[in-house]
Amino acid sequence: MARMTMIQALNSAMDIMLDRDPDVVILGEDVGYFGGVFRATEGLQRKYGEHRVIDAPIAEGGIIGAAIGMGVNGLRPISEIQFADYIYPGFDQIVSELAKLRYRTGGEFFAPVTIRTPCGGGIRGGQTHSQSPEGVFTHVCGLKIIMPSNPYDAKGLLISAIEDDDPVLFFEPKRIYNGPFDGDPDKPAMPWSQHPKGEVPEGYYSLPIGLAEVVREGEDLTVLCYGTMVHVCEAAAKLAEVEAEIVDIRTMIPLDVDTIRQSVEKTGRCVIVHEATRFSGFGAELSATVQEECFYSLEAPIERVTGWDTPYPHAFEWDYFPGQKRVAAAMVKVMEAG
Amino acid sequence: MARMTMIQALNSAMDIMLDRDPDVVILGEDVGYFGGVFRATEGLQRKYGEHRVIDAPIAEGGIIGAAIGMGVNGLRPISEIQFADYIYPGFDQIVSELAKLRYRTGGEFFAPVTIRTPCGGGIRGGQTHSQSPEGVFTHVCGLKIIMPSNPYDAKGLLISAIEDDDPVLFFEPKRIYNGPFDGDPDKPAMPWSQHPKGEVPEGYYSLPIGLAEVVREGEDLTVLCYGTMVHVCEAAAKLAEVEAEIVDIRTMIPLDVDTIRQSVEKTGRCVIVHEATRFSGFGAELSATVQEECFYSLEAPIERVTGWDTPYPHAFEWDYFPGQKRVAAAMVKVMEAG
Amino acid sequence: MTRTPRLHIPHPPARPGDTPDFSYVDISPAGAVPRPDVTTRLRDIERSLAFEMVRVLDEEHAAVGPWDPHLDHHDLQVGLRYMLLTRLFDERMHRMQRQGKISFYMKSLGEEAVSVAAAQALEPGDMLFPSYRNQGLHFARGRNPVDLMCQLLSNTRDMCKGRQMPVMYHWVRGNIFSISGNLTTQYPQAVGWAMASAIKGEEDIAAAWIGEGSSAEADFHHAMTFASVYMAPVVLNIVNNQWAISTFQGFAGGERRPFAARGPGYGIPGVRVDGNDFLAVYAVTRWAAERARQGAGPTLIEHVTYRADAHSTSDDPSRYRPRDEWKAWPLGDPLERLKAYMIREHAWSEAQHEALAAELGAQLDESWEEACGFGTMTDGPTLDRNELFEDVFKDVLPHLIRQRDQFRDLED
Amino acid sequence: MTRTPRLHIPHPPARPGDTPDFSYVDISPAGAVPRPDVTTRLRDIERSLAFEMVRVLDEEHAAVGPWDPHLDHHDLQVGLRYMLLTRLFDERMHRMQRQGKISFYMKSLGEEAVSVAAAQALEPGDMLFPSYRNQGLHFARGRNPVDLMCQLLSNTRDMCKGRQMPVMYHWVRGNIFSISGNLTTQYPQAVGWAMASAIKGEEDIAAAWIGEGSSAEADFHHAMTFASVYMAPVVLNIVNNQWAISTFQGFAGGERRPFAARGPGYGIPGVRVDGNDFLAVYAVTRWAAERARQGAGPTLIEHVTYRADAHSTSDDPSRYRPRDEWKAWPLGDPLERLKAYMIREHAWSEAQHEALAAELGAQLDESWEEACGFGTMTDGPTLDRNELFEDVFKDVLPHLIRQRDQFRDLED
Ligand SMILES: Cc1ncc(C[n+]2csc(CCOP(=O)(O)OP(=O)(O)O)c2C)c(N)n1
Ligand SMILES: Cc1ncc(C[n+]2csc(CCOP(=O)(O)OP(=O)(O)O)c2C)c(N)n1
Ligand SMILES: [Mg+2]
Ligand SMILES: [Mg+2]
Repeated sequence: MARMTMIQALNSAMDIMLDRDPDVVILGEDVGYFGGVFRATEGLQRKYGEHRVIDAPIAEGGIIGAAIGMGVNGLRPISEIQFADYIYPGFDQIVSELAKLRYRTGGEFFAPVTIRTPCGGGIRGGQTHSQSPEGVFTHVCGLKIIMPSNPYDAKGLLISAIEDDDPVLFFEPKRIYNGPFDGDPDKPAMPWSQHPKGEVPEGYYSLPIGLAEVVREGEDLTVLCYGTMVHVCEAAAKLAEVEAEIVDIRTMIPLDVDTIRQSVEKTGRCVIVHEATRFSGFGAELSATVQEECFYSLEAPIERVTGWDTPYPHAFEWDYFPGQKRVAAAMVKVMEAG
Repeated sequence: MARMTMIQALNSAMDIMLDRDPDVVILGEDVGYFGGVFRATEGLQRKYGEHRVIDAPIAEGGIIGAAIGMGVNGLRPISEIQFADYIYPGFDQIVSELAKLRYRTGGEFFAPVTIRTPCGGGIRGGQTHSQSPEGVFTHVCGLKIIMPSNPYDAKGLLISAIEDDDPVLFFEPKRIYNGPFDGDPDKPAMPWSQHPKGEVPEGYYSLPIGLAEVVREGEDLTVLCYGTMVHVCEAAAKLAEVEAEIVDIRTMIPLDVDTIRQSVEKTGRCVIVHEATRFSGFGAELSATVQEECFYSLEAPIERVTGWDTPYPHAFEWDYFPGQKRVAAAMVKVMEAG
Repeated sequence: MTRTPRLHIPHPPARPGDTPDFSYVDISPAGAVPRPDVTTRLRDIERSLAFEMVRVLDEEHAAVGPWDPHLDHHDLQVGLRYMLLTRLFDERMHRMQRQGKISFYMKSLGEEAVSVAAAQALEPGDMLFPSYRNQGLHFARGRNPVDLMCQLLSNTRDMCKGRQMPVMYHWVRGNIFSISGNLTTQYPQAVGWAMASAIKGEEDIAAAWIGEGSSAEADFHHAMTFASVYMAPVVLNIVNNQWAISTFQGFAGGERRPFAARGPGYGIPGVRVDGNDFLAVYAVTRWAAERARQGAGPTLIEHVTYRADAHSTSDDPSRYRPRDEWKAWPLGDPLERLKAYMIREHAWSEAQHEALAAELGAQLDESWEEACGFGTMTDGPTLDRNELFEDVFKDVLPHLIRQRDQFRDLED
Repeated sequence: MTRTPRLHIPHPPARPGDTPDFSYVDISPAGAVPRPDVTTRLRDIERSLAFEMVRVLDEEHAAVGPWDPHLDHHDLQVGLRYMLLTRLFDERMHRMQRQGKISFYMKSLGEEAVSVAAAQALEPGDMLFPSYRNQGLHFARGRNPVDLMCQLLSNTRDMCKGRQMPVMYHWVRGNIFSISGNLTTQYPQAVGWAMASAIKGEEDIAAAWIGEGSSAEADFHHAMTFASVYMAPVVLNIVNNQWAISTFQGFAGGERRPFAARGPGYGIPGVRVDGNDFLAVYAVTRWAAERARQGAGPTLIEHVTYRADAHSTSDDPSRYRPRDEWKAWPLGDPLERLKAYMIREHAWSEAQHEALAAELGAQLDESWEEACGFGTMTDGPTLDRNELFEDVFKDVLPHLIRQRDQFRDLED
């Protein structure tokens, strides 16, 4: 086992897949010679050549559109969108084409494209380098959607995504590329090497898409979260002094309803946390699902803790970010209710 | 009072606003000489000139982008997107620009653009002429979002949208352009002239954005719905023989939480209905909101009745459409629960 | 209001009631445009190819000039057969729509050469990315009309399993890609397909078609940029049939420049061709395909033609253009022109033509009969409704299994 | 693997360690390109304007040829002042970022002429739609550096109210539009603004700037198409500074054609200009603005220049290009070139230059002092956090009022 940051784990996943499968290619802005602005593809072009790790024009719609064509022609493209905030120029190709190709052709054409994109804030990126648009895509039929919270999951799930014959959107919470940020920007950064999930096998392994993970068991209440928020919620539970059962959703589509149901049936209380804005965010679907599945077990209203319903504001980053304090307050509120 | 179809009511709203305000312009594919593929802008170019009602290139991104620039330069553009399914090439301009311009400029720049677009199925349009993508946009901060269910509301709300200094997305359920379709495709079509909401003042009036309407009072359960589904729910309530209180949401942003809360607190039961797909649809936000607001009043799990989580299938239209039978079944289920 | 607007608004030359006027269409004499070697530098050829019009058939129906592909009788007869088949198929399916037997239809009347000649000029392994007005591609690749009819009927043999509107065909075995309702999306996909072919070191190239109106969409630019940057082996076609529903080609930028002229700006040769001249379309496509296969990169082809009928069965063109515009179209009818040439060349006769028409008519009658046997909108076998939940993903995911169960329960 | 890929992949002429090589840049002699009348037909001028390079300053720093704008001493001094101010401002703010006083910065070193000369050539009522590397537009329109510094500090005088990253300025009174993080989105907006001006019959025109890398985005095509169709009074600028973060201009299509050549394909004149030649940029902008104002429509201008420093303070260009590339850049330093010309013309002296540098340096020191008085990242007054909820809509809507209340409760 090696110790890897999330970037290293992602790099390792792509390295292994480029090596195992000659049909895997990478396409994106600055991904080739430079190795990506977050260094996720560092060294890969040198190793696999310019025809496998390809610098692209600055045109997200073209990057996705071309990847679809490549996928139809037997390749297995990984498209990198430099920031999730810049995925929108590729929205039509993702939603109207990539997601629907298999369905509209009666299963006869498909494009096994993986789209990787860094998301989330906390890096002083302002409104166009901080967004978490996963919620929007969860309303689109035909996409699998993943957001890992640690290096081990990132590598195993990215390998699964690349191998999957369905299109996969792979969101990478960039705030935790280098360490498990717990929501306190004033605390010294913790590196992944000190976190158990920073232990990552060097070779090939894959994790099934569609399983949530209970990262902390508890009796008091269930916390549904993913990405960076998993670490924030762990810290918040300590702050709030509650025995929280923390469920890392990991894959939004398909959603692991069984794990969610079992947990909420056990605890009877639920807090949902994400960094994305609240209104119609993925938390709404989680809340609706919990309500439908566990109505008779629920002892208190479900609380959502999320980014506020505003664009991500540069200077107010930590007022905006649903940090420990806000999560802890919601936990306490849910415990006191009912 | 005149009797108008929804198309006539929309046409009347634009006619009046073009007349009252020289800054109002219309921009869209086939909207000018031809009067629009659904005839919503019929006669307006003849009346107000080619510089006010402007045929556009087939480029939704350009239509929105240009409208933003026009709005910044003091005009009040109405952009027509020919089908809501084709709004995605304009997604980046809507989400990254139109919605965020005011915020990112500290309130100093804004573009009062109204985007009209026909949505929804039931017209044998297949997957690219039937979508209801409103849910996706409700997760975007900075847009007001409207979907009327009848000619009277359509006119009053469209006038308000045009007058509003915020960007407004105005979804028009095309299945009810000509009559209040109740979900039964085998029944002879009912024209708007036979419906009370087909009575529409010929002159100027506006309706406030942000108010739901209780279109039918009832004690048994609350139904939250909008657009075409309002009429389907009315019919379904009869079928199910329940005293449903039917709330026409009308505007998704801002959402009239008070009306929703009051109704659910009264009835204790809730069914949510929309034509869009279920997963992460706007119904999820409605469900989460009801759960948060009315937890202690709820006597049964909230039910969602929606399009299935698949693209809109041409031949299976009526298997896909959440028709009377499905809505009625949900009503019965909710009544029997708890 | 005292405003004096000075925004330029494009105007078509004629509106309903006006006399048709096609004086805006620049037409070169047949044989006038030189045919450069496929390796010629773009700089030296761009002006002539993009601004003139490659034409082979002259007014006397003779084939003249350097672009004459010198097709043998067999190839000509195949071309004529599939153009006629396309036209007769369109005619019948349009009638079926009018009779309520199918819900929607789109004809390619007057544009048959664009598809049929191109398909003949390309190799079977080349991947085609059509628009909704390229049914000729299917026929030219030998598709059984029954297959297309079954799609139009959304019946049990519909290759789309009832999920797409009529005309949104595809053909895996025939290497013809799926048609999307969203315009122009196939353009960058074709480029990506071609890039993959080049990455794999394969010989197959891609070709894609859009209407001139669709060239305004973003994906046109994506495709052109990617094709140019990577020198992708792809043939990008713009079918300029003068109209995009109700707006004429000026609303896509055609008032100023031929659409072919977009190519050189990206370093891509643009070729303007008489789209109603079967031989010219064949020759130009062949030239472009050769370039692509030799690694010389992409070509943009503008086919100048005319949409002779309504946009679709939902459209009424008499609202926005003169009823008799097609009659005034200076490039004539592609089918008649090829036929006249063949007769002149003794490759064809009126009698043969009549026989062919009768044969194809009978074939289409039988095909329709056969197609209806797999189900119609009202009778016969129907698709399994449970199919509704398949193919969203490779496997039916848990939430869709639940929804399918719910659906079944409700059906009971 | 036995594949022999044949996909073309663009290569920059030099990588770290290599000797810089700009032989790919076609440079015309100063004065060589004719200056057509603004009403000349595109056909007659497109080749020279888009492929040659408009240059006024020759190797001896003399102004030559038909594009010489014959600026008087005052105008030249103003130009030099604002170019120098831009450069000094960049230098200092870059230093501030390195010292942790601001969080991020983007310099325009080597590209100052592109913005300053253009702003001088346009009228104050013309609306400017900049990219993040056009700070010179603000200075040339007389903006107080304090305003920009306050934005960089996100302090209580930040015109963005702390909501945007550093450099994403705007200026309502100065008619300079807001910068978006999303590339190229301002391009169709500028066209729409210009269309509105034409609709209202007003004289003001719009101008927009993007990088050459950004020209690959869809919005480039939207802007070009709309500008062409409606002959919008707009000047569209592509700043070809050879690099887009780590990828050179070949990845946007520049290997084949000058970016200016994109224009003619749309029926829009494209002019390629020496972007480091203040006089040439001025003259070409003026020419384009005149065309627009006379109703002759849009112009595309490619400014050939070089991004002399890193993409931003987050970038390290030594990873992907030779460290000394700028030194080898054949078009030199725009500031030095203008200065040399002015000295030759007796419009300037070294002494004056030193004095100006000292004056501007002192002004910037004072400005920084003043700006910090409105708050820094660590000290002084801070923005009201409740502002977080304002301006999403014109009014704070009910759900945002609730969230604001929740926020306040938590703060307590
Ligand atoms: C993205 C998108 N926008 C709008 C439409 C509606 N639409 C369908 S066909 C059409 C006209 C296309 O014209 P053109 O490209 O010239 O092709 P033609 O019909 O003439 O063959 C329009 C606007 C669409 N299908 N997709
Ligand atoms: C839509 C979008 N995609 C990607 C980015 C990330 N990005 C920011 S600047 C940049 C390079 C732009 O290069 P160019 O247009 O040449 O401008 P320059 O920086 O050279 O001035 C990229 C890729 C972005 N901001 N927006
Ligand atoms: Mg057309
Ligand atoms: Mg650049």
